[in-house]
Amino acid sequence: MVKDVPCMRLVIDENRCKGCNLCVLVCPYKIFREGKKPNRKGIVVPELDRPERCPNCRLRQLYGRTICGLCQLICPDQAIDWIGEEPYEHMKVAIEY
Amino acid sequence: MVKDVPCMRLVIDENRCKGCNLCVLVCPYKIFREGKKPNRKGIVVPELDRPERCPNCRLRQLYGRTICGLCQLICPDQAIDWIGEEPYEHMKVAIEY
Amino acid sequence: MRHEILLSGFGGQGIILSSVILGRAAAIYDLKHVIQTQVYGPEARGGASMGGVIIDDEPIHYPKLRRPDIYLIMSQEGFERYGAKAEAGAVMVLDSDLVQSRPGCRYFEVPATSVAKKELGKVIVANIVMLGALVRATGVVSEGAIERATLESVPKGTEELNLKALKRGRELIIMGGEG
Amino acid sequence: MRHEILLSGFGGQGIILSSVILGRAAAIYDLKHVIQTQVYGPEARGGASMGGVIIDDEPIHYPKLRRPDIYLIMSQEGFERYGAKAEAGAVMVLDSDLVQSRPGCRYFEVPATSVAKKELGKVIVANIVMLGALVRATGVVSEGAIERATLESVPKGTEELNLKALKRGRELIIMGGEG
Amino acid sequence: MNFLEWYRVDRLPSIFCAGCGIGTVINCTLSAVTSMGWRRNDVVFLSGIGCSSRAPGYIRTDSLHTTHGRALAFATGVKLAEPRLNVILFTGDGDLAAIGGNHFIHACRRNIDLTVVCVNNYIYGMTGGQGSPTTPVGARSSTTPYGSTETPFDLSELAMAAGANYVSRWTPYHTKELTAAVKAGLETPGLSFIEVMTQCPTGYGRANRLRDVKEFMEIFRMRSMLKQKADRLLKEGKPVPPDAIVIGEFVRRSRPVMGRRG
Amino acid sequence: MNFLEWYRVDRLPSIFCAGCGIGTVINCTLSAVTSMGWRRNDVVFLSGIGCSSRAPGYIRTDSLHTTHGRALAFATGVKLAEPRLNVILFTGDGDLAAIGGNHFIHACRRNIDLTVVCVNNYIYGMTGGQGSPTTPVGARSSTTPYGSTETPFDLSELAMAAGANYVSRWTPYHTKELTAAVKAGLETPGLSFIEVMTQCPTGYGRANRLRDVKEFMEIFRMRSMLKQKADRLLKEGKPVPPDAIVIGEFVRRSRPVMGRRG
Amino acid sequence: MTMRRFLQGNIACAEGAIAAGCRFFAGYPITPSTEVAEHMAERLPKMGGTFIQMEDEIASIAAVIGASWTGKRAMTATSGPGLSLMMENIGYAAMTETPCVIVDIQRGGPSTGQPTMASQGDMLQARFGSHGDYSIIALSPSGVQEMYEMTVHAFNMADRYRIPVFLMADEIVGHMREPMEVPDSVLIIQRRLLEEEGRKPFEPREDLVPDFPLFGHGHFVHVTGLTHDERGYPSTSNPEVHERLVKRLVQKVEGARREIAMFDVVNPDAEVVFVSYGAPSRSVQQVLHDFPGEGFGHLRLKTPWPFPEWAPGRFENAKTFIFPELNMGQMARELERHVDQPVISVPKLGGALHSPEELAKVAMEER
Amino acid sequence: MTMRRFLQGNIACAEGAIAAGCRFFAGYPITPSTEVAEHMAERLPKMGGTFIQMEDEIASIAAVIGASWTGKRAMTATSGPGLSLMMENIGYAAMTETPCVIVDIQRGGPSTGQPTMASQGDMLQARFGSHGDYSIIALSPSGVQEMYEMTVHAFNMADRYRIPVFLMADEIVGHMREPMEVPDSVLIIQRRLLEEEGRKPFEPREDLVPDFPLFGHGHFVHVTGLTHDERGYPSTSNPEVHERLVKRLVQKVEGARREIAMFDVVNPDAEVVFVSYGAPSRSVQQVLHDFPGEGFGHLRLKTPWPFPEWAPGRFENAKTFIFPELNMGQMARELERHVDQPVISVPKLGGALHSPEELAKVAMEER
Ligand SMILES: Cc1ncc(C[n+]2csc(CCOP(=O)(O)OP(=O)(O)O)c2C)c(N)n1
Ligand SMILES: Cc1ncc(C[n+]2csc(CCOP(=O)(O)OP(=O)(O)O)c2C)c(N)n1
Ligand code: SF4
Ligand code: SF4
Ligand code: SF4
Ligand code: SF4
Ligand code: SF4
Ligand code: SF4
Ligand SMILES: [Mg+2]
Ligand SMILES: [Mg+2]
Repeated sequence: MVKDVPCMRLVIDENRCKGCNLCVLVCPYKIFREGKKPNRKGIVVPELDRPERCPNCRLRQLYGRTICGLCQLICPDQAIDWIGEEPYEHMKVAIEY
Repeated sequence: MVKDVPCMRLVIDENRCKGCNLCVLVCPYKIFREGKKPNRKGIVVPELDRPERCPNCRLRQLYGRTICGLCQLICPDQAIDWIGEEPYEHMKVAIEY
Repeated sequence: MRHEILLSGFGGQGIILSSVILGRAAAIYDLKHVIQTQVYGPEARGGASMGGVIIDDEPIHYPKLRRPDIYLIMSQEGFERYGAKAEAGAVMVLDSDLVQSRPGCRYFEVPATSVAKKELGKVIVANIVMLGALVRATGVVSEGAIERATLESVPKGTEELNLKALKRGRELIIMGGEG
Repeated sequence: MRHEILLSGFGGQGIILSSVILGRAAAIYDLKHVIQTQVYGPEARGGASMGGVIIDDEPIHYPKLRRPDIYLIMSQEGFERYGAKAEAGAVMVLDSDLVQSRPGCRYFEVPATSVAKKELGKVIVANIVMLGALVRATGVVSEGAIERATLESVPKGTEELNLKALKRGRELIIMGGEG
Repeated sequence: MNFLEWYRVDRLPSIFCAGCGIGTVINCTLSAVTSMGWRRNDVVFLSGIGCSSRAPGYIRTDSLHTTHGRALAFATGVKLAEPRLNVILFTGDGDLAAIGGNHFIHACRRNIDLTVVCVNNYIYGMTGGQGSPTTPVGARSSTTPYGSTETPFDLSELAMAAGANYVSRWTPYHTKELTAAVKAGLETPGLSFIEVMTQCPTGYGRANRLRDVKEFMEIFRMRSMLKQKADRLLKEGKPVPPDAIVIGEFVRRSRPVMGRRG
Repeated sequence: MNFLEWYRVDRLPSIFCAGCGIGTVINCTLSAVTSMGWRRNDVVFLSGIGCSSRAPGYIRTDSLHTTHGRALAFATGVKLAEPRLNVILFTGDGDLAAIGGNHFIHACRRNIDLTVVCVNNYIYGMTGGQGSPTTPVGARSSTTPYGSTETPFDLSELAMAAGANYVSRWTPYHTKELTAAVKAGLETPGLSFIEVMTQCPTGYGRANRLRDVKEFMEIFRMRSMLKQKADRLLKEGKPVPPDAIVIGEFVRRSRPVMGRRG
Repeated sequence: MTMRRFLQGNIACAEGAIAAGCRFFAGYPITPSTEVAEHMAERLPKMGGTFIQMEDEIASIAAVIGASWTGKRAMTATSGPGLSLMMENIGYAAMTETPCVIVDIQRGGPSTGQPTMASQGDMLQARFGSHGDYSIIALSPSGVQEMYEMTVHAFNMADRYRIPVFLMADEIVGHMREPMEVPDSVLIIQRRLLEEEGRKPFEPREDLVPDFPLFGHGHFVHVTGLTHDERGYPSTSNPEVHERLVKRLVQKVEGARREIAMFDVVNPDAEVVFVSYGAPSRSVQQVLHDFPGEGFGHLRLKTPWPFPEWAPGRFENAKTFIFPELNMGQMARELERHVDQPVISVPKLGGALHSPEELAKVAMEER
Repeated sequence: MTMRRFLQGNIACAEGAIAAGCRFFAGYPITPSTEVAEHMAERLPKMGGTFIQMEDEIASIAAVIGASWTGKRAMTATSGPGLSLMMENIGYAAMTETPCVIVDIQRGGPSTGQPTMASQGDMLQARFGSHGDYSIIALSPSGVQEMYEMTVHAFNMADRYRIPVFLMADEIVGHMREPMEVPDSVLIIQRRLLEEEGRKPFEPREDLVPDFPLFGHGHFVHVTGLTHDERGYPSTSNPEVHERLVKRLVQKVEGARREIAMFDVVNPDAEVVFVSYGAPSRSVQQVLHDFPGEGFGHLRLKTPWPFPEWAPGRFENAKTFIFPELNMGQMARELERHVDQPVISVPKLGGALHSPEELAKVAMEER
C-alpha cells in the first residue's frame, strides 16, 4: 500500500562533502560507511549502504516533513540531501518501527 | 597625670576645605559646627566648638596612633589635621570614656 | 556699535547663564550680531568662572573678547583675574558684597548678593540682579530684550522672582551705585 | 646557478614543510642564497597549497618565483593550477598516485603516496619521499644537505622513518621514474 | 521548509575544515529559524571575525559580517533602528569573550532582543590555533605551548550574571537539542545566548591530540552532563567531574527587555 | 604613619567638587595602604579617566593616569613585568564598567594580583553627569532626561562571576569599614575589588534632587544593609528592599592567581 | 521661512541632524562634544527616533553602521580619544560603503591632552586614521549657522557617496553661541536605493557608487569588511578584486572632488593669501576686515577633505600662502603638495585662536 | 661571531627582540603577524620574560606601556585592524614618552580586507593615526636579516627618544624565509635613566628627551596623558604648557631627523630614481640588477618616518622619482611635499609585489 507514495533518494554531494564521517557516526541505520578511495580533490567520501533503508527516504513524502534527518543536520558541509525519485522496490524493505 | 603628655591641636586648613560639612556630620563629639561666613574663595568653612574635647587632640601622642580620626578620614579635602601644641588646660576637660 | 562684555564670578553663581541671557537678549530681541563664549574646564568647578559676550551691529568675525568695554564681576578672584585689567574707558558693574577691590575705570557697586538673599529671599538670583543693573548702567541691550530673554531662560515657576531681581538691579543703579 | 622550485599539493601533505626543508638544506648546508615563500590563506585549507624556493649563488632580490624551472607536484589540482604552465625546459617530479595529467616538460613519476603508505607504513612521509626523489632528479641541493635539513625539521622520533623516505625517493628515481 | 534552502548554495563548499563543527551549528540554527515560520526578509544575521563568524556569509538573508568582537554593537544598531527584524548572531569564543567581552556583557545587561549563537571551540580557529579565554587549563595552543594557565570563562555563567534572559549550552553532537535550544532562544524576548561547545579539529585538535573528529564527538557524548544532573549532584554534595561539559538550559526568564518590537 | 603624608600636598586642594566622596575614598585607601607598612616605593597607583581616576595624581608614589577604561590593562603590564610592586587602581563606574568592562572581567578571570577601588557614583561625573551602566532605573542624567530605562550592572556580582578573589562593597559613610575592606583586599592574593557607592552631588545629585551631601549620606546610612542581613532575609524568603544598598564582604577566596610575587 | 535662534554650536549640530532626518544616534560622552549627545537624548525620543548611549565609542560607531543598513540616517559625536577608538570601524564603514556621520569636536591632544581646549589636531587622523587606503569627506564649520547647515550637508554627502562623513569642528565652534536662522526645511539628498532587478548589491553606477540594498527588502545582501566582489561575496586572495574595490572606494570620492569640495575665495588678486578652515577662519576674516587696504586673500576650505587642489590656483598672483591652524600644520602639509609657492604654516596649540594681530603680523612680513 | 640560520621574517623579528633584551610581550593574534607572538610565547618564559595574550589589541599596547614603566623593553605585534585599535594608547605612549615597539605586519586593507595578502597600507596611519600632534619613528625592513636588525634598532630608538617605534613590515617580508646571520650580541642603546638629584621627571635635556624615571625607584612620578608640566603634573588649561609640551614631543623626533633617518642611495647620478621601502625594494633592486646599463637610481628608505626630506636631493640629476608602494601612494604623498620633480606613484594592491618588468617599463617610459 505504500506503492503510490513517491520515495526520495539519499545523495551525498561530492562537491561539498569533506569526508569527515560524522554521518557515519550518527546514522542509526548505519547507512553510511567510511569510504575508501580519495576523489579528485583528495577527499574520501563515505559510501552508502542500502540507503533505501533510511526512513526519510521512505516516509518524508508521506509525512511531509523530515523524518530522522540526523545525518543531514549534523553534516557540517551540507552534503546530504534527498532528491525525489521513483519508488524503490518496496518489497525489499521491511518497515521497522 | 596627663600633664606631661603633649597635646595636639585640631585645625582646618582653609585653603583646602570646601565647606561640605561632612566633618559636622560624623564627629561624635559635635566639635564641628556649620560655619556662617564665606571666606575669600566664597567657601563657608565649619567652625570648631571646643576642639580640645576631641580625644585625638588629647590622646594621640599618648597612644602614638590616631584616636577616633573619623573627621580626618571622611574629610574629602584633606583639610583636617592635628598639629603639635602646648597642652590644653587639662582641667577643663573630662575624659569621657 | 560694538560692545564686549566680560562676566566673571565663581562657580554656582550663574555667571554663564547670565552671559547666555545677555547674548540671547541682544541676538533675538535686539536683532544684533552676537557671540557668546565661556571658559570651560574642571578648573571652572568652584574656581573662577568666566563668560564673554560680543554685541555688534556688524557681523562679528573673531569670536573671543579682544578689548572688553563692559565688565560684570561677582567675585574677588574674578576681579583679580579679569577685572583688574579693565581699561580706563570701560564700565564695570561689581557685586560690592563679594568684590573688595575697585577698578581704574568707571564702575557701579551693586550689593547684589545681599539684596538677593535678604530682599528677594534667594541668593541664587544675585546674577539676575546684576544683569538688571548692568543693562541699566550700560544700555548694552534694551530692557525689554533682557526681560524677555530672562523669562525664556529661567526655570518654570521662577519667572516672577527673576523679574523682580532684574527690577531691583535696575533700581540699584538708579539709586546711584556708581563708585 | 639559479633554480626556482615550485611545490604544490593539497593541505595536509606537508608541501610547505618540504619547501622549508629544501630551503634550509640550500641555505644552511649548501651555503646558498635562498628565499622560501608560500601561499597563505583560508583557501589553503584543504585546497591547493603552494610553496616556492629560489636557490641562487648570487644574492636574490625579487623574492617571488618568476620562472620556476623545477616542480614538485602532489595533487591533480596543484598540477592544473601550477604545473600545467611549466615551460618546456623545466623538470617536474610528480606523485603518480595523485596526479593524473602529465606536463610538457621533462618529468619523473614517483608513486610517493603508495610507497609511503605501503612500504613505509606512514602516508605522512610521502612528501619526504618526493623530496628525496626531487634532489636526486635535479641535484638542486646536495644529498648531505637535504638529509641534515630533513633531520632537523621533522619531529623527534621520526628521524629513521624520514631518512628511509628520502632514500626510497632517491631509489625511485634511480629505478627510472622518468616519464 | 528545509533549512538547506536558506543556504547560499553558490558559496558551498564552505571554507571550514573537514569535520569542523561550525557547519552543524549553522544547520541547527537554520533549522530552528525555519521552524519559526519566518521569511528570509524578517531575519538578519550578524557576526564578528573568526571561522564561526563566517557563518552568515553562507546564509541567504541580509547579513553583516562585521569587525572582530563588535557584532553585538552593530546588532544593537540594527535591532533598535528596525525592531521588526529578527536579529541572530554567530560568534566564536574569541570574538565574543576575548575582544568582544564588553559588548557581550552590555548586550546581556540591556537584555536586548537578539539571539546569540556562540561556537565555543576553546581556540582561535581562524588565526591558526591560539589560546582563547575559554581554553581549558593545561590545554596547548600555539600561544600556550606549555599548557594554558589562565582560568577560562564559563560563558553561560557570565551571560547569566550579566543579565541575559535565555541561556543554554549544547554541542554539535546534540543536533536536535541544539535546534530546540536555538528555537527557544528565538522565542524568548530579550537576549538569548546559546553556547555550543564545538570541535575544531584543526586548531584545538591538532595541539591536543584530538585531530580525529570522532574522538572529539566521543568526548561530547561521554563528558556531557545534563544541567539537571549536575545540579542534583551538587545538591547531594557529590562532585561534578571537572572535565564534565554541563549542557542543557541554564536560564529562561523575563527581565526587562530592550528593543522588542511592538 | 598618617595617610595624609602620602598625599602630594602641593597639588591640594583637589579638583573635586565640594562634598564629593572621592576624597574620602582616597583617604580610606591610603589609610589601608599605610597600615600595611609598605614603603612608597613598593606601591604603584593606576587609574583611567574620570573624576575618580584623578585620585593617583594626588598621591606621592609612582602612578599611571592612563586612558579611559584601560587602567586594568596597563596594570597587567606593570604587575607582570615587576611583581614586587603592589598595584592599586582607582576607577569609576564609567571607566570600569562602561568602556572598561572587558578589561574588568578579564582581570577578574585571570585573577591578577591587583587591588581595584571603584568609585561607583552612578554617573559620569567628569563629563558633566551622563548616565552610566550603574545608573538606577528611573534616575535622571543628562543623557537619560526621561529617567534611565536600562538595567544597571551589579559590579560586585560581576566581579565575582568573572572570578575575583576578594569582593566587597561599602560607602564613604563607612570610613572605618571601607578602610578595613581595602586592607583585606591588599592582603588577599589575586584580584581584589572594592566597590564604593559614592556621592556625586554635582553630577548625580543635581539631576536627582540630591545636591545636598548630607542627604546623600543619609541615604548611605539608612539604605545600606549588611550582606549578612540581606542573605538572612533571602533565606527566610523575605524580600530585600529594591533600593537597599547591600554592603559588606561578598567573597574572599583563593582561586589560582596570576602575577603574585615569589 | 526661517526662525531666528540663539544656539550653541553643538546644539545647532544636533538640530541640524534632526532636520536632516537623522533618527538614530549612538554615542559615548566626551568633552567637548557631549552637548550633541545630550541634545539628541532629549530630542530623539520625541521624534520617534532612537538615542542610545553605548558602552564605548567602538560600540557607538558600530551601532550607527548597523542602524544605517536599515536605512536610518545615523550619527555619532565624539572628540579625539573617541575618534581614535572608532578608527577600525570607520574603516569598516568605508569598506562596506555605509553612509554615516561622525561629528568630531576637536580638543587639545595628543592623548587626553587638554580636554576643554580647542584644537584641529585630528584632521589627518580623520583622513588617514584607519588602516589601508580609502577616502572620506570632512566638513569644517566655522560658526553656529554652519554647524547646522554642514551637519545637514554631511548626511547628504554620506548618502550620496555611501561613505563616512566627518564634521570636523572644534571646541570653539562647538561651544560658542550665536544667533542663527533655522530654516523650515532643508534640502535632503536621498540615498539611492537598489531597486533595479538583477543589479548586484555592490555593483557601482557610473559615479562609482553602488545603489544601496536596504536590509529587510529582499536583497539578501551579505555585507562584509573582507574584500568582496560585486555580489558582496568575500574574495580574500584575488588581487584584481581587491585592487578594483579599493581603487573604486578611493576614486568615487577623489574623482568627485569638484562636486564635493566647497571653499570660499576672497580677493582672488591677492599676493598674500590666507588659507583656513574652521575656527581660525574667523581670525582670518577679522584680519581682512581690520586691514581692508592690504589686499590679503583668503581661501576658506569648507571641505578640507577631499582637498580641492585646484583652489589655491584661483589666486593667480599668489606669492605666499599663510595657513593658520590649531595644530602643527596638518592641512598645510597637504597644501604643500599642490602649490609651488611657499606655504607658511602658523600653528597654534593650547586652545586659543590666533589673534588677528598675530596673523596680520605674519602677513605683513610676507608682503 | 654570527650564526647562520634559516628563518621566517616574523621569527627573525621575535629573535631580534629577544636579542635586544625585550622581556615583555603582550599581544593579540592577528594574521599575518601571529608568528611573532607565537615565537615569543615559546621563547620568553625560558628567558625569564613574560608573554601574555591580552583580551584585545587595546589591552596589549596598554600592558606594553605599563611594563615599559618598570624598565622592561616591551613590544607588541599586530596588523592593520589591531593597529587601528591601538591608536588611542599609542597617542598615550607618545604623550607620556613611553618607549615601546609596535610591530605591524601589514596586510590588505581597509577593514578586514585580505588578511593573508601583503600591503603597505598602514604607513600614514602609523604616522597620523592617533588624535593630536606627535611624532614617531617607523622602520621598514625588506628582508629577513633586516627584520632581525631593525627590531633591535627599534628598541634602541624607542629608548633613545622615548617614543613608540613602529616596525612597518608586510606579509611578504614577515612570511618569507631567508638565511640570515644571527650575531652573538647586538648593540644596545640603553634608556637614559633619571638619576640626577632634583631633576624633574619630564624635564628635557638638550636633546629634548627627559631622563626616564623608572617606577619603584623613588621618583614618585605621576604619569598622565593629560597635558603636564615638567613635574608631570596635569595642566589642563594653560596654553603655554600645552604648546611647549606638544612642540617638544614633535621636535625631539623631527629635529633629530638627521640622526634617526637611514636610507640607501644607489647610483646618485641617476636621472630616473626609484624610491622604495620594505618589500617593493626587492623589486627595485631586481630592476637595477636586470638593467644595469640603464643607470636607474634607487633611494631606499629604511626609516620612512621621520621622512628624510634631504635624501631625494642626493640625486642631483634626478628628473623623476618613481615610487612603487603596496598602497595607493601613501609615502609618495610625503615625497611630493619635498621635491620639485614629478613623483610617479606606482600603487599596487592585492598582495603581489610589483614585478621587476612592470617597474622597468614605467622607468623606461620616463627616460
Ligand atoms: C581587531 C582584530 N584583531 C585580531 C584579528 C584576528 N582574528 C581573526 S579571527 C580571530 C579569533 C577568532 O577566534 P574565535 O572568535 O574563537 O573564532 P573561531 O575562528 O575559533 O571560530 C582573530 C584573533 C582581527 N581580525 N581583528
Ligand atoms: C575614549 C574616551 N571616551 C570618553 C572620554 C570622556 N570621559 C572622561 S571621564 C568619562 C566618564 C567618567 O565616568 P566615571 O568613570 O564613572 O568617573 P567619575 O567621573 O564619575 O568619577 C568620560 C566618558 C574619554 N576621556 N576618553
Ligand atoms: S557528514 Fe557530510 S561532509 Fe561529513 S562525511 Fe558525511 S556527507 Fe561528507
Ligand atoms: S535520515 Fe537518519 S536514518 Fe536516514 S540516513 Fe540520515 S541518519 Fe540515517
Ligand atoms: S569635611 Fe573637610 S572639607 Fe568638608 S567642611 Fe569639614 S573640613 Fe571642610
Ligand atoms: S577625631 Fe573624632 S572626636 Fe575628634 S574631631 Fe574628629 S571626629 Fe570628632
Ligand atoms: S580552524 Fe577550526 S574552527 Fe576554523 S574551520 Fe578549521 S576546524 Fe573549524
Ligand atoms: S562631578 Fe561628581 S564625581 Fe566629579 S568631582 Fe564633582 S562631585 Fe565628584
Ligand atoms: Mg574559537
Ligand atoms: Mg562615575
